Amino acid sequence: MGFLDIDNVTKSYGAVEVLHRVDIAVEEGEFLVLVGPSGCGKSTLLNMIAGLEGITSGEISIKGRVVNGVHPSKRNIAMVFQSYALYPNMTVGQNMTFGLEMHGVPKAERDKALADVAKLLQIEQLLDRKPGQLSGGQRQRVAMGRALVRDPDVFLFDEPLSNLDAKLRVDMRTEIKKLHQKLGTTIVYVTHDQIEAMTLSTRIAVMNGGYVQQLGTPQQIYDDPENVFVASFMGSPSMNLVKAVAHVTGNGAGVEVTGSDGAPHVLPLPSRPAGLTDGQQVLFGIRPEAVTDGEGADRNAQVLARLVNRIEVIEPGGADTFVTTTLSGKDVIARMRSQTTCRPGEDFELVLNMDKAVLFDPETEQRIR
Amino acid sequence: MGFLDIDNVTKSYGAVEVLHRVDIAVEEGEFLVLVGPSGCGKSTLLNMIAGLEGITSGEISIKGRVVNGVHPSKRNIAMVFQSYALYPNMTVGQNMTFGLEMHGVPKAERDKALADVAKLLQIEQLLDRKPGQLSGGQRQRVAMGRALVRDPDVFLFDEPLSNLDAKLRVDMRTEIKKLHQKLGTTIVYVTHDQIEAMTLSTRIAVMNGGYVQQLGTPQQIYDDPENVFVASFMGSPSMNLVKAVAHVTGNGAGVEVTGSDGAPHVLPLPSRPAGLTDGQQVLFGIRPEAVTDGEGADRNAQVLARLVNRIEVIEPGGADTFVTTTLSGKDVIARMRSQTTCRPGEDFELVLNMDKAVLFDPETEQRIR
Amino acid sequence: MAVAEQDTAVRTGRITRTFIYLLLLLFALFYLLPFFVMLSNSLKPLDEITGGNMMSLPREWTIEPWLAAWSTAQIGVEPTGLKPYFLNSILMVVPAVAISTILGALNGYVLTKWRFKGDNLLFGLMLFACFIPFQIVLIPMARMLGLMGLAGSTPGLVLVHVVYGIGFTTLYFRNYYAAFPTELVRAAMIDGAGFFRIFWRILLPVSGPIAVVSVIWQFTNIWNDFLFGASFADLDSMPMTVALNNLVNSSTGVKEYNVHFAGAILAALPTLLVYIVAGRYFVRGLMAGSVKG
Amino acid sequence: EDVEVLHWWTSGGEAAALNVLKEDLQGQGIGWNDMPVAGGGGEAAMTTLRARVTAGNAPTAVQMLGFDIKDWAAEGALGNLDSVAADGSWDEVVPDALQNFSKDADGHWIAAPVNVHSTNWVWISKSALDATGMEAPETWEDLIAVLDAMKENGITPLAHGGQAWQDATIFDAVVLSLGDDFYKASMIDLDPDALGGEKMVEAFQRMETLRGYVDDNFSGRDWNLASAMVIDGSAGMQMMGDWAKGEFLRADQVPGEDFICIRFPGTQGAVTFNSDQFAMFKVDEGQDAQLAMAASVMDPAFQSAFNVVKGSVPARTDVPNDDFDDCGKKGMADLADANSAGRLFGSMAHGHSVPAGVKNAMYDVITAHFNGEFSAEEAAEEMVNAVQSAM
Amino acid sequence: MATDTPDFRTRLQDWIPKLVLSPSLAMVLVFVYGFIAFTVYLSFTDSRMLPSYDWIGLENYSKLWGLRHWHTAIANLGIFAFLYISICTLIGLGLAIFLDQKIRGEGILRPIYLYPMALSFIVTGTAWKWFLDPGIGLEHTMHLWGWESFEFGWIKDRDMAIYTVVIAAVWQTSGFVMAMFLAGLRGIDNEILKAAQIDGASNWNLYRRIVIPLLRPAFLSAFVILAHLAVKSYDLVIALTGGGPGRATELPATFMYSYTFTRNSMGIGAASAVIMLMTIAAIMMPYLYAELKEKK
Ligand SMILES: Nc1ncnc2c1ncn2[C@@H]1O[C@H](COP(=O)(O)OP(=O)(O)OP(=O)(O)O)[C@@H](O)[C@H]1O
Ligand SMILES: Nc1ncnc2c1ncn2[C@@H]1O[C@H](COP(=O)(O)OP(=O)(O)OP(=O)(O)O)[C@@H](O)[C@H]1O
Ligand SMILES: [Mg+2]
Ligand SMILES: [Mg+2]
Repeated sequence: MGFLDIDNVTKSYGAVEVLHRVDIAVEEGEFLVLVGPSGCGKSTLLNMIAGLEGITSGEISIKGRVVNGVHPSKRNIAMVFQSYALYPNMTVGQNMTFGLEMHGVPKAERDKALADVAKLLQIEQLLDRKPGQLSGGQRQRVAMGRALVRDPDVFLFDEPLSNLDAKLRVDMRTEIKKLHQKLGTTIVYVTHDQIEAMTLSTRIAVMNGGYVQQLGTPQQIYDDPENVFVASFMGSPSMNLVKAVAHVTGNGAGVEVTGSDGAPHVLPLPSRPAGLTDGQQVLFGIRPEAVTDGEGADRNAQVLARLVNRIEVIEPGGADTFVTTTLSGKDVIARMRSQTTCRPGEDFELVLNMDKAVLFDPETEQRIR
Repeated sequence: MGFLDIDNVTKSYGAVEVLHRVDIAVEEGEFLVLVGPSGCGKSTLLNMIAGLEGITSGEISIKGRVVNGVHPSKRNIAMVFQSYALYPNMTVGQNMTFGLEMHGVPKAERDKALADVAKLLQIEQLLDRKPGQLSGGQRQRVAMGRALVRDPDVFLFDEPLSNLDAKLRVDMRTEIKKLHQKLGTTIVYVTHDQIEAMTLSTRIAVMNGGYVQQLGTPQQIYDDPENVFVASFMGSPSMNLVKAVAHVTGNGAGVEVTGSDGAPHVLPLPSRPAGLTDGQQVLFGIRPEAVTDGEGADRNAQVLARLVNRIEVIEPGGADTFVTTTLSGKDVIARMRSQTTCRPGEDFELVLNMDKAVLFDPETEQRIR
Repeated sequence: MAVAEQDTAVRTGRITRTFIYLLLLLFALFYLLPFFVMLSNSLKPLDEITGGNMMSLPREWTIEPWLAAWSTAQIGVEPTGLKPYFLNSILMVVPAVAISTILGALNGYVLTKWRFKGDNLLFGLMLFACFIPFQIVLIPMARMLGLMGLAGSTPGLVLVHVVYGIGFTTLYFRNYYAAFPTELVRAAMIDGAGFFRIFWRILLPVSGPIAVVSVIWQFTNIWNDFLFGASFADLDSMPMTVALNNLVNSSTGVKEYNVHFAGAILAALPTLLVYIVAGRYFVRGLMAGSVKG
Repeated sequence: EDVEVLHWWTSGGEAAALNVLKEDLQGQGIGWNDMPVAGGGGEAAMTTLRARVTAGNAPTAVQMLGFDIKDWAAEGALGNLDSVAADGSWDEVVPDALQNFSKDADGHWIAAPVNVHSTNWVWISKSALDATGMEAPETWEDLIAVLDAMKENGITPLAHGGQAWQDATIFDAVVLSLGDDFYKASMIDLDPDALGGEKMVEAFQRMETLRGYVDDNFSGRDWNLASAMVIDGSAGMQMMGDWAKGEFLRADQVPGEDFICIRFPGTQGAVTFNSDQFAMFKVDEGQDAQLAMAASVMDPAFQSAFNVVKGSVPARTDVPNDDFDDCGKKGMADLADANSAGRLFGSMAHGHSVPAGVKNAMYDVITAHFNGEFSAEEAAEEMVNAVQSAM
Repeated sequence: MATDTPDFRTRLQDWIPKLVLSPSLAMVLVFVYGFIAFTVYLSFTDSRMLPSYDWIGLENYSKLWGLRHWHTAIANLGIFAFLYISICTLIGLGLAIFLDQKIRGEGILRPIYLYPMALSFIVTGTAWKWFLDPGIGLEHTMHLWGWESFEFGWIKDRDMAIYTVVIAAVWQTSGFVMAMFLAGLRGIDNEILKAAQIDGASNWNLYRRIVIPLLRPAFLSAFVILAHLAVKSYDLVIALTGGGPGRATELPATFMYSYTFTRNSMGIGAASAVIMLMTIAAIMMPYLYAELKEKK
């Protein structure tokens, strides 16, 4: 039994079930990220934990106490909202201590808690301003401060960074990560940005259509996706998925793809998945960083496949250059070093790190292991 | 003389000058990105090109014709807005042909242009919908379609992707890039996202406080920043900048930084910048991807410096892992392979690719070459 | 080379602008004319009115009519002027406006932030109530007031005005609060604030613009009401408009038009004041709340 | 004890007159709660009254006209004044035509009449009349001659305000000028033959004739602005009830010198009247004050004092005429004569000949005709229809 | 296992909103819907001066529709409502558009346009009556100023008088409508206007094709407010023309009042009130429906 237990929880609006039997146990100090596309039910689940939405069936318990039907303010949770939800009429200080005030904490104690948290987040000089006078990043910090000051059992974050611009988002991400490492609190965090999910979490629940598709550590999710949805949702640029035909010979195996010249190429696999049969139609998945030029290829890889193919688009990204080519009629993105010598329209030798290859059944979209 | 000339252009609102003597010549078919933090004057400059803002002094000419004071509709430009600015009361088709209609293009021709562009953007099935019934990505596409259908001399984009979520943004980015490659039109594109700037542009103008800080190809801007602002603005995570002391010996040179143990380390430079003197205080800049573990280091680098240092935070990002450590009292982020073995709290050997090191004068913040 | 600068998204030429200014001024004249007629005639002696041109400025200026209207004109058997009724009106308007605005705010709050099954239907019922012609409620309302013991009293009038005002105030506040982020309410709930505390501490402080609209609307309507005032008031609760009507509308007596006009302007002063003082926020409030239809 | 009085006497002279009563009652230790609601010749006050009665909050005494009293009596809402009436022997001093409105169906006194306005007056500018060189008209033909002459002199012969009740006021007089019997049959008994007959057509034709002497600008004009036209000499005459005199007096005009008052030609000796009465409502407490007020209203001194100010004549026929001016004295004498000759008729225009519904139905036809919507024949026909549907 | 068993405080919190709403709801139910029911009932009785409870079926309705004035009133309402609504909208929209052009002195002009809304017609009726009166008002003044042929006597003209009512009504409310449109205009995204300019729309096309269609919600609000004011119009007519000349400016509201209160035909008055209510409902229902559906 975990610190926060989500036990077989279902949510329906009227006749529509928007969450289907969700089952997650969160340990104390864990950083669980719920990630998934818009409308998949992340916020709904988070709101149910917070007590802002009723639970249709199942149980949620915090520290072993079933909290179904308990008022949000009695659950000892704190929440940071996407829009920050700062009270526009109160100063930053008042915003942060409002919750304590509502819980009848005496002024002296409130002030102390406020001072501590303000120091921690380096927002001491902002305490007398109104939210309207703050920048996006500052608001975000205040919203976190408001949660921290309560010292709750569980922190809930609903896309707290999605209103920030790219640069600030990266900085705040690191800050949240540090905070978690420092305070060791239990966090449930919603985002639809998979990079955030990967960098922040200790565990990720990838959701889609009201189902938890996969629950695991970031590395499991990234390297070992259960199905096509998880594979393509996580990672940016996302995993290349191309139609291929399996070749199985004894213990060895490979996949056959069509190059840009229309000729078939067989790419060897490091081992033969048990579920693979010869001639089977598969989806061959490989991440962009596993498709490189010769120089950039991983020196420790067991199996590297080489393939000359036509280059279509080059997008220099500073640190890396993204190269688009075509396999089996589908765009494939390769991530290369910024010094790469390939040019659009030319043929170029690609190196594929087949250790990282994954195969899916095109029908069920499930992984072939 | 370029295709689009911005010649010594200044903009003032009342007494406040918000753009200072901007000078950019854009060639036909170029993809110029204006990038910079919020409020730096990007939109103002774009609006001046479009004719939506007056020009305080200087000249803008398109195809050799000075357009100061020419009505926006007479400049043969098209613009895509951040909010897309689709007319909510018209269908997609009407939205796209409104401009043609206003220019008195006959119906038959309009329909043909519409059909062509709709096909190009794959929005044929949306033509009869109202903008309210479209998803964010679809709206974006329609906004582009509206610009394309006019077949203008210059396309202006004002942060066209910033309302999309991360995943869609990446996809649309590639699409715009492809479109540019296919059509070869001249584009001026505003964004504050430096990744967009890097991947899309043929040239970038980095702006700050109304000044163009640097104008150059993405690779120039990334590898060869003129000043601290450009260096730290471009790249994500941004360039590490730590205080250091220059050591100059004959033709050789190095920078001395303080490790996490407090001890000084001298990092050798591949060559001696002419402007560097011994003992000079400098800002030593190095990009995260040039700080790695031994395995991940660039095999072609001339000078690699090694340094054992305490690791603070690990952020697995799927394809890469970001590692935070401290040099000269400042956080330094290293980008490592996802298989890296380092752990938070432990000492670890970092390898720095000193070919990529850049030095700045801490006073003037200008590059020391 | 510099071109004329304009921040407007829409540009207009010089001729067009001149035309626009002319038109706007012309309309200003149109709106001001009746007021001019009232004002100039209120400053004339009576014989100059009955015998002369009503559109002209006074030949002989006098403030007598104003003094008379305020303190000596005959309203009933006593020559009290409008003075005492002014207070009656204030005593009626202030609570009625306050109560209907607060109820409207609470209703809007419930209807947007604490939604429940059928809330839209309830709102529809309330909204339709705005459109009932007042003449038809006169008799049944009198009966109800009698049964409640409120007939002929200021509280009775306050009740009547509240009843027929909450439809509008609810509409205003509902539309306004609909745009107010629900997340704020949720945050306050998690912070431990209850229903009223959330309203009081979170919503009310930001309701300024729409409160202005609601207050202006209600104040104008209630202050200017005659029908209810005449039907449900006693002498000691009789509002200003009824007194003004008595001043203006005597049937077989002598008509002192100058006093009538002075009284009319006096009676309208509070509403004019409200419009001038709060009018600045009126468009803003409308923008924030009531135009989203 | 207090009385609460609902009335619409709010203009300066009226209120001052009423103040006489108030002070009289205060002398007896009875307080006066004033409840004035002006507008539309008492219409607004009647609406208020209905609301108050419905609310169970009826005033003690209410100023009322004609059939309204009978209607309220029929609702059983009015109190009984028989005791004071007996003490003051009202039966003897109040003209029968008035008593008709002051008593309920069973003959109990329910209201105390304050005044009698006679409505068949013509107010003529002396200078305008002198300019024609003619005498004050005595017959319809005389009247037309005078009006024609005035027209030739370049003034508006007839000052009139186009409001339904003003149109009807003239109509009353015109009908009466065609004979007492005709007036009684058509305006009081509502005999369809009379309403739609030859004489009615003639009455409407006379209205058309009079319409020819009214300026184009008459519609909606207040009656007192019409009076002002006579006063300043821009119009020759006005046909209006005796309250118009107040306007003349206030303009410092002297009866007989600056203006003269005559009965509508052809109605000499007959009087159409309207009478303000105080109807006494059934109340739970304060009956004594109510009765005292009724007694005071009927006190000859009050009747004299009030009517001198108001311009009307006392409802009692035994009040001394010392304080009245020429017109007032003539009015009192006319009233007494008409009463004794049986030529005192309730005014249709002022709600003393038919109930309000019928009155308004007649207004509709009269006004429509006066404004040219009907020919005389059509109007007579309409009259029958309107009256029938309003009954 | 369905386990939503809220604690007391949560359950209380569930009830408070409904409790807060209930007084308003109760008031509306009794004082509006109760009274409407009562009026409907009265319309089937032979009530004359005071309510009576003798059922006479549809007689009042047949009488009502037999009355010439009722037809006049209905026809007048048609003319009045149409002109009033369309002119107010036109002027309000025009003024709002003009005032939105960064006009100097907007701060002064706006209250001038708005103030008539603040005055009761008891107050302004007389002023208007005089102003429109050819003998003393505008026409007279024009004659004094030497424009002898000027004629403006509508208020005295049976066929035209209803238009003077329109003028005064427009005067009173068009400023308010202006404010609503102004608010609507200020809410339009600036980028859309920029886009239209780049698309080459002239100012005329910009407003005709883009801005005015975007003001739909403001149009709707304005229509609802104006429509109900038109149906309720009473003071205006009484103060300005008293329903005259003749009965030429009778409106349903004045008709209803006079039958109920001055003609002692409460039954017919109630019947006319029911017809008015039905008219209002017919106008409002689609609006309410749209309003409530959209917000779902
Ligand atoms: N009150 C409601 N009534 C009916 N359906 C609802 C309600 N609230 C949410 N939903 C539906 O529940 C589903 C999940 O919504 P939820 O807000 O949890 O998505 P999300 O994953 O948070 O998406 P986003 O990333 O856009 O915030 C959606 O399909 C939504 O339409
Ligand atoms: N109408 C105006 N009057 C005065 N100052 C203005 C006006 N419009 C813009 N500015 C100022 O000009 C500067 C540049 O604004 P601009 O909109 O071009 O910035 P930007 O780079 O587009 O920013 P963002 O990324 O936020 O869109 C800002 O400092 C802004 O405050
Ligand atoms: Mg969400
Ligand atoms: Mg911008």
